[in-house]
Amino acid sequence: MSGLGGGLDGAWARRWAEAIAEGVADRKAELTALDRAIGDGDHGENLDRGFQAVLGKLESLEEGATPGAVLKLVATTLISTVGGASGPLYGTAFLKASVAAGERESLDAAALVEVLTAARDGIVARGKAELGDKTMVDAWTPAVDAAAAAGDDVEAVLDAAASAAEAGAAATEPLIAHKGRASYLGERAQGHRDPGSESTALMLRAAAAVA
Amino acid sequence: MSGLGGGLDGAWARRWAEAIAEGVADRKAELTALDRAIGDGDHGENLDRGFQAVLGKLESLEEGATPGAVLKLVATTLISTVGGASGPLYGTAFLKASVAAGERESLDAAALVEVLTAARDGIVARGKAELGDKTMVDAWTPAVDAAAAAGDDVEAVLDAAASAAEAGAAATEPLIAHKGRASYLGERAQGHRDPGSESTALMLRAAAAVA
Amino acid sequence: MKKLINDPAKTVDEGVAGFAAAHPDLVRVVVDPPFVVVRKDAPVQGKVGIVSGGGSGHEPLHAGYVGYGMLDAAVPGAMFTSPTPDPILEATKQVDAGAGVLHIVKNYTGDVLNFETAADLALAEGIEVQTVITDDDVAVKDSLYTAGRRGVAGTLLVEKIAGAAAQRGDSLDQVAEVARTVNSRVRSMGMALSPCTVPHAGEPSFELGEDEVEIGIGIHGEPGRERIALEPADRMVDRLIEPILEDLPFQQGDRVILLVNGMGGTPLSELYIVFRRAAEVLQERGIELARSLVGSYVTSLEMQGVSLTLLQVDDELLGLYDAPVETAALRWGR
Amino acid sequence: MKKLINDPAKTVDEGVAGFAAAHPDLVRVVVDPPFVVVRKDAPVQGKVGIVSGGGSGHEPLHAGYVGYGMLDAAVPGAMFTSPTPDPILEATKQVDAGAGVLHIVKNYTGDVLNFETAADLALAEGIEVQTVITDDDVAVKDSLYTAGRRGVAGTLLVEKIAGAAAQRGDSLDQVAEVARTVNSRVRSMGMALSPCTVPHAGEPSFELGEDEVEIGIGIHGEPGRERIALEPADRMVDRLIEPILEDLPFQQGDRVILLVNGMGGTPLSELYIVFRRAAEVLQERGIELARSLVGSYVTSLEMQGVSLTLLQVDDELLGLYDAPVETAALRWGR
Ligand SMILES: Nc1ncnc2c1ncn2[C@@H]1O[C@H](COP(=O)(O)OP(=O)(O)O)[C@@H](O)[C@H]1O
Ligand SMILES: Nc1ncnc2c1ncn2[C@@H]1O[C@H](COP(=O)(O)OP(=O)(O)O)[C@@H](O)[C@H]1O
Ligand SMILES: [Mg+2]
Ligand SMILES: [Mg+2]
Ligand SMILES: [Mg+2]
Ligand SMILES: [Mg+2]
Repeated sequence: MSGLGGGLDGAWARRWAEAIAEGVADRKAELTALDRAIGDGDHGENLDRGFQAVLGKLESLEEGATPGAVLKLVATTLISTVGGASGPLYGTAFLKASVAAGERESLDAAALVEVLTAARDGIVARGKAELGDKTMVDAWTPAVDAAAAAGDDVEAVLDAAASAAEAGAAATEPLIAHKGRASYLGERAQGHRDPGSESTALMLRAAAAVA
Repeated sequence: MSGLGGGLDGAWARRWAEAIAEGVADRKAELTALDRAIGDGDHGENLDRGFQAVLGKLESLEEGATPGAVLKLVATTLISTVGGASGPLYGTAFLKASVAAGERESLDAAALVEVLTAARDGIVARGKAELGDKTMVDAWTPAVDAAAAAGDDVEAVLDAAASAAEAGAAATEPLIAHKGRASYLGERAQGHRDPGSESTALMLRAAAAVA
Repeated sequence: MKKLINDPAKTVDEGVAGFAAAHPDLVRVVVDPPFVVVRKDAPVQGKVGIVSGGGSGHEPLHAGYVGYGMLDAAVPGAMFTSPTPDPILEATKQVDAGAGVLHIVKNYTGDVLNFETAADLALAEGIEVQTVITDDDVAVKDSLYTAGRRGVAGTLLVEKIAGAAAQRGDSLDQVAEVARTVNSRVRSMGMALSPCTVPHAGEPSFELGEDEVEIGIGIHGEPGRERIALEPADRMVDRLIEPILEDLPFQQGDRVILLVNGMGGTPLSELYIVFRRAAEVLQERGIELARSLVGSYVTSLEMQGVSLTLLQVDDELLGLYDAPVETAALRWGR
Repeated sequence: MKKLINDPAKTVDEGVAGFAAAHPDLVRVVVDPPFVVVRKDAPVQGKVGIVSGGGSGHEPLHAGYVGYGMLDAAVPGAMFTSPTPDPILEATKQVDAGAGVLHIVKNYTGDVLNFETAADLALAEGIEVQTVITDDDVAVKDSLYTAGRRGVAGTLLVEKIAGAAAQRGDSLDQVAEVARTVNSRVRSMGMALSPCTVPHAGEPSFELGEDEVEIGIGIHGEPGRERIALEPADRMVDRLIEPILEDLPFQQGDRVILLVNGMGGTPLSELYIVFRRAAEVLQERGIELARSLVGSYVTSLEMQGVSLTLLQVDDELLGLYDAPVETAALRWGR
């Protein structure tokens, strides 16, 4: 639970980042294995490098930082430590999310949906992937849609987003990829889950878990 | 049998070269495997290249060529086709043997011993290996000694030489090498038979078989 | 995984440190932000700066091409991972002498995005930047709706020729134009006999049977488009060169530079066997072999395999190709 | 065995043909007797000719070093097998311009004997020949009663420096003297992570467990002196460099050329990791790194591994090392 009135405050955002770091560290090998199958075998390593750096930065962030400030710190850290495709994409996602969160001390359900939508839009703007291209967008877009339909409770919103992202990630398996490295494989990408969609599901499940 | 009086004529020398060629072709892989263990894995290939060339050259040699002429042709062909250590060594052996055979139409036991001794001496002069250095000399020297002690029958001489060479080759197994590539291995050469001693045994057995 | 490394997490750091120690006459190395390999005498007054970069694991690309007549800086990322914008920006600043900076970027989503951010940041600091994306790999079908073709070994020729244009004093627009021209006339395709193993992953990027090869691989240990049975080298060459020749298309009377590139673990002797057949095919087609380059220039760690690259040249491009170059991995005329 | 070849029996022929096709500006090739790779403009009037050769499988050695400032001819034998006297004699005749010919021969029984015969035959034809035997491998204990040390990667430095001496117009005696001096001051040692497979043999030259390496290997796929567990690269470097440093011995204040040589299948990135530690050890010992060379220069087919070579230099040798060279595999100053 995240304070009075059910809003998500800066402490939640911090817990979210920490939970992602923990989840990525735990599942690093699994994410990398997914990427080895249809990419270049570094996705877990890339995100782990980024989120370990985030953990370090969080220590020097002031106590009462807003959700927007936490998200911004995550964004800039990912941009300057992850590299690859996922670095700028997740970096942009958190950056746009932080802008959407603005100066707010806490996020209610409507603000949360705005934040998630901004993140997804940022990814699409930079990566130009559409739904069905077998990328992280296939997790983000259903998540945003489910979040928007989940009502006024932030926990319900996050839970809906996480579940939809998980389903979206699973649904990438039969697809042929049109963006990212998996697109070079043509039909050989079929039968494999997109690693970025899986890490997106991990991130959104972490958000719900610490709410 | 090789003509009247038990002497070995040019036809025998020709059969000998052909029999070596056949034996080497049959046992190429085995000779190469011995060389792979303690050398560079080409001994069978080297000799096969040389003796296949010898077969070609023999065709253009005149019918009644002397043993010396046949041996000289084998020598020059080996020198210009085998390469490696065994090329010049066997080449010199056959060259010195042909000089020892001289113009003789056929070789009696005494001449045969002279020929074999000249071959061995040629190898030692060029390669500077002593008995026990784990080289082809370890087959040649016992062979020459046994030949000298075998009496007046050329077949007996050749059989004694072949048997002694075979025993000599087997006796290289426990040795540390002091010449050739196996010398780089120190104690690790122990337990392996020297490939050149084995090919020498093959050659001398072939000589006996066609006598 | 059997490698001459100390710690999988430190392979890039130590490799860059070794490179710096081996070539102090050619380069200096910035370690914060990690890493930028800069031409020793950069910025060169009046000259357009050229920066390239991308994931590590393709050595000697790109650091091996920093020096007179080629790159002014290289930005090696983590293993097979595009560098972040920070070192790209730093490289851009270090090589800018007021004439602007060209970014040569292989077409991978990560490289494109990170260089894009760096270019934006450089522009904000008042540095003029142009970007040329290389995408010479004919194994990948190009389309507006996909990530497009990959940049592979042809990138080397783009860097060499653009580098010569910059060295002779061309303007940023001109250097970018030359680079784009080269990219538009260069085509490549590769195959692998064996996968490679990213040190931190510890497992090969794909599995191949004793008689199998991958056709149409990229340079990141990705599987290719197709897995087939191993065939004689000449047949393999035909499988690689046909799609290249058809794509531009190269025509009778064309003059070309032929690059036979080893993927890292291929012995030079095999590259020459491949070269023999490739040159033969060109002759059969009436295409003139103007220059040859045979070696492991754009690699995927210890992968065994080869790629073929053909660049159609005219006198102008050939002159720039022949111009002096002095780098760790490519050197002539100086 | 997975190789980019057509027919195991034709690998040398086709490799030489490919080399000839790739470098018509540098060499011409004699195919009868097979094979001699001759510097295009040989014999060079007034210049001592330099011929080297040996078994194939060590590419770019020796053909890759034929050209201005280095070898006048290379004689590649069958795979890992010394050439016969015929092509060595032919090479000697082709490069003799009246100033005599130097044979640079790696110390293997086969090479020594075949070059010896060729030198005798050349002498009989009135060509003055001197022979320098290289034997830089410290892994092998030297003795009058053995075959002695092997010639390995240090041979490259003998060829480069003797080649420069010949190019500047030194007499045969002088060139031979320089070559002997270099050989007396150069030491090498190598190790393998994997064996290599001679094409016609079809099987690896030795077997290694997943965690094993061979220390003290030669360049013909022979097993080494010792098999040990794989250790971090720095520790491996220490195992190779200590015996080298002790052997001459190299001393504080010495200036050296350090060659980190890949065995054929080793990625360049690993060679730089090795270089890093080797340079560090030199610094710890107060030995000055005068020049560096990092790459696969003297190989054993596709073997993965590395050798270290140190040459103690003075101004004279350094000047000759720096002198222009224009060959397929080593090029600077032209
Ligand atoms: N154009 C794109 N739009 C959205 N997501 C993308 C795009 N390209 C790649 N991705 C995502 O990035 C993931 C790969 O990230 P990562 O492995 O870290 O980077 P790289 O591909 O550079 O090695 C893919 O699984 C995919 O979800
Ligand atoms: N100095 C020597 N004296 C006598 N025989 C030698 C000498 N050196 C090598 N040999 C013989 O040569 C054989 C190896 O021949 P081969 O494999 O054809 O040549 P290489 O060693 O050049 O590859 C060894 O097994 C050994 O019997
Ligand atoms: Mg990846
Ligand atoms: Mg041998
Ligand atoms: Mg990557
Ligand atoms: Mg041999």
